[in-house]
Amino acid sequence: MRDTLYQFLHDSGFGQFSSGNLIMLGIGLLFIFLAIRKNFEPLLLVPIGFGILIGNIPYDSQKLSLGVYDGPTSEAKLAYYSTKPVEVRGVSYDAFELLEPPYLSTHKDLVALGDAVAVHTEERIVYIHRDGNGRVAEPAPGVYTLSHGGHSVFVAEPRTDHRYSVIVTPQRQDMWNASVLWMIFRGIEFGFFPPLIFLGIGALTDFGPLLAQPRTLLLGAAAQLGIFGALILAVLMGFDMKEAASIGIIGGADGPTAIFLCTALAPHLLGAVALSAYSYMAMVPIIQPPIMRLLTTREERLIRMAPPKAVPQHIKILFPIVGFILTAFIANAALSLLGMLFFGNLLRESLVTERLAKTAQTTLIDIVTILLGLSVGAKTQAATFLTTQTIGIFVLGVLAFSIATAGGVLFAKFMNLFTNDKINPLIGAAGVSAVPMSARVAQRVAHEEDKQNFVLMHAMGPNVAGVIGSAVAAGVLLSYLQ
Amino acid sequence: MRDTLYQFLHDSGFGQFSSGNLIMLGIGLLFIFLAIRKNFEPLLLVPIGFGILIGNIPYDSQKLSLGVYDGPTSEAKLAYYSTKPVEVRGVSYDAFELLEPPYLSTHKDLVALGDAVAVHTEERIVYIHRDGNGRVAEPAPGVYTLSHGGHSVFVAEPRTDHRYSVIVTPQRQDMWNASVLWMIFRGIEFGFFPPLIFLGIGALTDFGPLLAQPRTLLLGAAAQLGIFGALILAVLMGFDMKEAASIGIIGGADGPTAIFLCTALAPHLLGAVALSAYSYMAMVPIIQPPIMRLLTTREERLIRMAPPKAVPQHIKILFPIVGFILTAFIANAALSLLGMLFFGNLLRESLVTERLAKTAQTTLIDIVTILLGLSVGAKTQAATFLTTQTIGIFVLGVLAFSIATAGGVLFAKFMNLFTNDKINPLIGAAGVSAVPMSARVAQRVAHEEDKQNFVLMHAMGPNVAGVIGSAVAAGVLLSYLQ
Amino acid sequence: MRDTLYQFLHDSGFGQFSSGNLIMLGIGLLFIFLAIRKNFEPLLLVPIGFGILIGNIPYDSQKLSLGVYDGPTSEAKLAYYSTKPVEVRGVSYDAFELLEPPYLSTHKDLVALGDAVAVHTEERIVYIHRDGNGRVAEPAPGVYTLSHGGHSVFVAEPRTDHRYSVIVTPQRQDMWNASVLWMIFRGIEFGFFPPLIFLGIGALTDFGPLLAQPRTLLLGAAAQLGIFGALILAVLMGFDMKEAASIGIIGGADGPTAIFLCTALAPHLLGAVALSAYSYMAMVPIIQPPIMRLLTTREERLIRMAPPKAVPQHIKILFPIVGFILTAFIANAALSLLGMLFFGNLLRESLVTERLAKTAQTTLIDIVTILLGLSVGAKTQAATFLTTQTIGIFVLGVLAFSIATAGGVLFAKFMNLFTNDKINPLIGAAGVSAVPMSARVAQRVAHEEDKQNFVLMHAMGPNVAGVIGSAVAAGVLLSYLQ
Amino acid sequence: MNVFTLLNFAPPPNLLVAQASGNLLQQAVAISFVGIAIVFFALLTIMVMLVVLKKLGESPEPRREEKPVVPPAPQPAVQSQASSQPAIPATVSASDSVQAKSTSSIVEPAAEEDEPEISPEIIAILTAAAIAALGTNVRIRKVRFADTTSNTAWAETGRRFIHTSHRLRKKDS
Amino acid sequence: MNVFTLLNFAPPPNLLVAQASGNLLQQAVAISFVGIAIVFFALLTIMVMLVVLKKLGESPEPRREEKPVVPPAPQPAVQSQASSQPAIPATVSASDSVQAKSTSSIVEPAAEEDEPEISPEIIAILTAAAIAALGTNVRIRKVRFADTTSNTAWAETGRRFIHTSHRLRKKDS
Amino acid sequence: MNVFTLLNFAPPPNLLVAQASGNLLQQAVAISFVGIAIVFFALLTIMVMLVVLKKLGESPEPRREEKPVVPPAPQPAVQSQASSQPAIPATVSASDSVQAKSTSSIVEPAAEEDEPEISPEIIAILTAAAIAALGTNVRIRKVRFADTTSNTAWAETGRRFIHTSHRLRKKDS
Ligand code: NA
Ligand code: NA
Ligand code: NA
Repeated sequence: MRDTLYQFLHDSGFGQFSSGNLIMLGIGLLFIFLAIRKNFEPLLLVPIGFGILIGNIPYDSQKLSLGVYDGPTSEAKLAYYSTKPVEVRGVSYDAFELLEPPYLSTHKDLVALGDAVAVHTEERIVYIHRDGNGRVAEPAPGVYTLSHGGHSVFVAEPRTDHRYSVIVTPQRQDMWNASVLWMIFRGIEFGFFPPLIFLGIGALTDFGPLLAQPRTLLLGAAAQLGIFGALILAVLMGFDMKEAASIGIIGGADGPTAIFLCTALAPHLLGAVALSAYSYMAMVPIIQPPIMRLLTTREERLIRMAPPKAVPQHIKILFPIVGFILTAFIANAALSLLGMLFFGNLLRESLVTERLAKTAQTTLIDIVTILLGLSVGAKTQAATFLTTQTIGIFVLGVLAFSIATAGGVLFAKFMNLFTNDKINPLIGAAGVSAVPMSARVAQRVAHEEDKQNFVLMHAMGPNVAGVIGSAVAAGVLLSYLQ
Repeated sequence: MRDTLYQFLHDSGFGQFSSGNLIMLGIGLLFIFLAIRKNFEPLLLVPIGFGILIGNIPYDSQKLSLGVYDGPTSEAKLAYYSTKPVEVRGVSYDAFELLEPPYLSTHKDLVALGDAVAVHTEERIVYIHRDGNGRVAEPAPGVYTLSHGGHSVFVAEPRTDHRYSVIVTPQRQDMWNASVLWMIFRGIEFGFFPPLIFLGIGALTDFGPLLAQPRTLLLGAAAQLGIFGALILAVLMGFDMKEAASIGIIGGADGPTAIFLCTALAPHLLGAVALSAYSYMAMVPIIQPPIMRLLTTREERLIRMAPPKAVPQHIKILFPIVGFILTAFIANAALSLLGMLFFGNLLRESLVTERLAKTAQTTLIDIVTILLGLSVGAKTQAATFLTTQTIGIFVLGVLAFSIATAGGVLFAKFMNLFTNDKINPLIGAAGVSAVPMSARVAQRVAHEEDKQNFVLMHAMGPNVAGVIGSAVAAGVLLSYLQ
Repeated sequence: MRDTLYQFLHDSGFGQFSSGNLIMLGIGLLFIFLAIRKNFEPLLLVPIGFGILIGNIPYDSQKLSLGVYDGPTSEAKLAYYSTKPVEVRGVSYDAFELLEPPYLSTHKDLVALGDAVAVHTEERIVYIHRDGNGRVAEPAPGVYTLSHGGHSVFVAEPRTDHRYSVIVTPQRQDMWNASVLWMIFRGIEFGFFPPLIFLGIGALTDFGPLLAQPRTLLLGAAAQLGIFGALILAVLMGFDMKEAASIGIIGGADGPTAIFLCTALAPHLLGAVALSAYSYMAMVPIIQPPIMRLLTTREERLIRMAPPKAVPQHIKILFPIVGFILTAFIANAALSLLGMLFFGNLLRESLVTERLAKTAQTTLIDIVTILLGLSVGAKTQAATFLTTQTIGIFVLGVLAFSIATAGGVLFAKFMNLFTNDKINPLIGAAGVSAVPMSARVAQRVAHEEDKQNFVLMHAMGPNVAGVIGSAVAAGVLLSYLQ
Repeated sequence: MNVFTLLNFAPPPNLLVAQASGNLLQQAVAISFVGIAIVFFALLTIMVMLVVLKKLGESPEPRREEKPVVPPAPQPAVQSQASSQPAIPATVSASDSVQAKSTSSIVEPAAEEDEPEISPEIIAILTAAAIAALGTNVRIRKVRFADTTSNTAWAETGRRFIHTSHRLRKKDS
Repeated sequence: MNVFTLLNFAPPPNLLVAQASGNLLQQAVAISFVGIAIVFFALLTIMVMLVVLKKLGESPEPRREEKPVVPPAPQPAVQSQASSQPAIPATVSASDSVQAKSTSSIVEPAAEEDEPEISPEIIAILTAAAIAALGTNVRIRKVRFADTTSNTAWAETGRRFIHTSHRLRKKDS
Repeated sequence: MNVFTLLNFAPPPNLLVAQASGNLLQQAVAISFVGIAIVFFALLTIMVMLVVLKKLGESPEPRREEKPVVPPAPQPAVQSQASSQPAIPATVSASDSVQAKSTSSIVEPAAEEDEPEISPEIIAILTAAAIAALGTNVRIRKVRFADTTSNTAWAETGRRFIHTSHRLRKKDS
């Protein structure tokens, strides 16, 4: 019985504790603290923070597979291997070449495999199997247990063309232990949650201020400069193209869009990208004002804008339909995000589907937010998060927000060159979605100069335009880089 | 960079635009217009209409697989092929015979395959593979890319009995791009959504008026004549048996039942069947009154019915239990529809599970309605919708409603031959579910003749009975034809 | 046509009726009656009872596969067989040895297979295939139809080491017919529902009374003696280890925990375990008082406890975080239950995620309760339920509750030996979660002796501690026995 | 060898029946007759069972059941009865804006009340609150006490429908 | 043989383009320029369409649409208007406790009213009920009638924001 | 050859332990002792941590936390406090019809109030509205102001339970 107890303690979190776990637990606690005390986007950061705790409880992954770290994305992963001679430590072996590895797409995963030597060549990951004595086994049919994640790889008879049909399947253990988290993860992996959140956002968003002043759409476009500016900077810092795009999208200041794109292009960065996006969205009142003041003169900040005419309901109904068709034509790959956004808005504005709109605004978005936040958090682990990359991402994130702010403000000034009906350039900063925070920031900065200048509703125009703009940008990046 | 932009425009909706897309977008807009302006079942037709928009945005399906048109139904489709000599354009080849093809069940899908020549023989679809030079390749093991839908077919070593084990698997691309829509589609494909909607309908339905006058159950049965009448007409018009049953079910005037049966028997007709069912349900006030007036005398329309005794609560509790057991015994295949309907009603009537009933009535049914409508719409594409079949379906749909109305009215008159307690035959027309629209029509027609005749509550009896009746009919058709 | 009708009746429930069905329908009705009339946990027992009706409608499983009895757990079940000589009725054959059979894990399932002779040896199940003439077929590659459940087993070429790679796949029929129920079942099979219910419970639970009197945590621990006591008794009665643990967990008096553990360890007992757990939870006011009175003196029952100090909000916020980390470290395998419980509680207590907490408390838990109850009920069939095992489970269940009650009461008396601030031992009985029923029982028994003694809020401490305690116990059992 | 026969992949029996029974129309007629017969049989069975149940209405078990579950009509105190008596909502005159025409017909809750400490006005408000919680637009014009268990309720419901069906008629015109 | 070529597993065309276009930075710049151009193009297109739609505002079809769908500003009777006019909630002064800052910005409902039989007090209560149903903490200080369709509503909304932004400012300090 | 050993399909280590430790009963007793020990260990750890946390209650960080998050007891204005203080609902006397006995025990919301412009009556109504939104049947008998932070609240809660437990007792009899 003493053995049993000893074994239990050894297997438990205490026996498996490592410094990485400790730091990650601390990071989870930090974000929970920021969310609760500093009101940093609590609806997302409380779930994400708690998800980090869940994802970083240490355990003996040889014995217990919780499916939290690297559980399978699907019950029957079907991939296809081909073999080619590979030189490992000076010796040439026949090896499996994993093409489009369904889940083990980062070398880190492969290097972590207990029984396999991972060798990667450029885009492709090649590894060979090592037997119990450390010798590299010949590629032979059989079942290979990729221990850490609990996958078993079934390799069929070798064929004359040096190809093997391979079925990567999670062990039974995974299926049972993985539990709620594994199922939830699939929701992000398939890009399932962000569009559903966009449905709710569409049902919650009043595009009225935008429709009343269509020209503010351009401010929402200009603020997307932050995305592409940060993308270029990320490439300069050494990130690859897909990673750079995933980092740039932080500048869209739109949580679901960032998660959607990052999941598709660089899932290993998901934790850092999501955390930095939501953190900076909460810090918009700190990041934006200095830039706004720097780039505008006092005269510009004093510009008062006339309230536009009210928008008739038929325009509000037509907008989601027309807007969807146009953006979907132009940026196909943003279809699932924009489709759901405009669909939610149509449910809201049609006035005949009020009960559907209400459910989308409340229960549906709440449920998805809980699951999304939790799983994004649980995907954030020491191995991928505690890297210098993460520091780079946070630095690039604040730059992305800054460039986006500058882009919006400067473009508003540019537009003023051509119009008599001057735009207060402060509302350009609201093009950085972060709805409705950045519109409030515009209001506040304008109000500091002139207590009677109320630009909040004007700022809501670029603010909601920025949501559309960053979804279009995500679509463009997705179609080029996927 | 000009190339990049050119390529983008070429790949985008503009480059891929075809007239079919345009017409389908117009049809989507039409139904949205009917829903919002004419109040045609807006809770369903707004989502379906918008789904049509989503499903018909043109894109280059060779480069981008959105999973909207023909995405896989499952991650690992396992089928089994056998080979037999097949004659194509006069030449005999060995070909794969796809048995129970999991998804490529319509020839249209197969014909669209870039590399395969589709040949179909009766019930079975046979196709052979064609190599890059247009020659028909010998059936050999390997991976065949069925380009359009993004499937890859893995065929194992040929065996001595001319059979091949085949694994049809979606390409990775599908899994990622498919996004929310692909996941949602599975909800219909597995018949998941209609029963959940029936759960909500059960929780929303008060069977009181039916329980107060049990004989009106027979009116609900008689109105199902519309289903079978339309089925026979459809066969006469050249539809095959499964298609005819899917068209006949429009006469059930019950959206979820129609979607459930059509998905199981003839998924390629889903769009047309669902649209015609919901359209005619909204047009019940136009379709029914002439038939009702034609088949009844003024004396019959003037019949006043005595209000029946109130139903004690224990009968309301026993009804869903007894009703479920009886109907499930008789029509096994309707079990999932009727089980959920009666279960929802028990939640409602038991009075001890009020919070569950309330959730089923509100949030649950709303969420499922959004997803069901959207995905039914997105499944409706030019290739399957813009056919003469669709015109036939709409014609048969209105006939189905008419026959159903006549069936209900005439059976009420028939029942009056045997009873002193005369039934106003107008309420027979309410057997055409379309809850509560057709009951209101009965009330209105009766009211035209006699301002003091209130048959609304009497008409609710056959009205809710019709829901049960058409679910039983769907079960019978399913068990015979599946 | 007469044939058609005859065939229909033969295939229908009437033609397939057996006494087992009748008894199970009666049991379903009994639990619905208890729920509605006696208010026995109606939120769970109405769905479970109706699920029993759904699961026990007879049908011809050769023709119609409703997926209710033994549908597949996954679309592509991948298992691995090896062959070894097996002696059946004195003759030695080569047979498949099903290793870790994914679904056919009980002999009953295997014995029910039409074409196979099931032989089981210790832990492993071995069966051989029998051809149409009753002869045992040699293990050969091919597709074997395991008729009853509609599985087809694809066996690859035999290998030199007497192993076969086997793909067990549901037939297409299953996928379509299975409908809503099959999808829902997966929710339990993957342990998906219980953690989501725990999320809701966490959001509904006020741990305040526990935080105000931390020592009552130990009473919540002591009451878990019921789990382990019943486990030992179950082993003595001849249950195997996994079954015994699944029965013991009834003593946790916590529905979702019991369903979670039982699904993982002994799914064939799920119906009996869930029904006995919920029944006894409703009968706590009958089971507990005699034991409480027997084990306490009148003086002890008269003990009045001072109301403790109110708990500041920051403690309420810190508790779910600290509690999660500690319990997850100690009992990894309970992570998904405890993670969700504490996460839900953090959503509630953080005060910044109120809308998420509200959704978790209401809609989310309601939807999951409906689906969980229905599917637990439908899994409860004659073959596994109408056994002497079930009687044993019900007997052991009441013993488990009794031991748990005694454990809590006696431990409170034990604690009183060491403290001046005496605990009223009656509140020890509330350690048997069954929230809030057993706390009310404590209040009621105390109130009988002294009309001015209000121990309800004190009893809520051990009451909610018992929820944590039984989840930890489930984690321990899971990690040892899975 | 049985493996072979199993692999024979015979079409499912139902289809065989279909093909055996000659031409499609004949089969369609057959299925239709059997189908409508089964529908009638199923609903007739329920009808018979309902009549029997009602006759047995005085049997001991259901009677016991009736009392505690259903409270007497004039219920004291405020209850959100949304889901318990929605079909005969005699107390609330739902106006044109009630959108209860679709498949998911929305429920109008009623509240009966006779305890003095809560005035009818407040009941109206609470009713509206419940409606708000249900997510429908309901305009309350007047609140009347009604005995929903009486038989005149049926005519009353029809009468009220006349007031609310303007839109229905407009749509046709 | 085509099986072989199909099995060749060429990288997807997009990546090929990327690798062909030389170094990564050059490609990043190219994608960025094209990207921002497309974003501008998409939003400009919508803008043009909106301007056109507004110009066509007097076309027969939308005009018919406008009337029945949008009731005139002073709406009679109680309606839970939660989702119909949330963005210009001039009637309800939401206090500090409004938590509408996150992605899922929560909606503050408004209720206009002029029918005599329901007093403003009751409207306030009903508004609050709707808020309760929506799950937000909203403190009602005073209820004023406001013409939400007038243009001064925009300034009013901004003005109100000042009262409610104490917390926002506090957070920065 | 390692492929072979990997294919050996050894039973999982836990089961090996089980089989090694002799007969089943012995093993059951072992698991039970270890199990109950771990349960006690886990809950004892939490208890210790809680005691420590309470001792540290005066540490700077949590103190800062305490103020802004928890408003002082007499809260001004109407708030749907449904989920913030449900456990000590001293102000609302829930009647027999409260169905809060199941696993998903339903919460009774409370509302404290002292601003003059909203009367207690309205608070009651709003509380009821919140209840309606939560989907429970709650009958409000009287509304009293209560200091929910005081210690007498515990006895009060117990006392109130007596009034509401008629049904509980009836069920046993
Ligand atoms: Na943006
Ligand atoms: Na019908
Ligand atoms: Na417990």
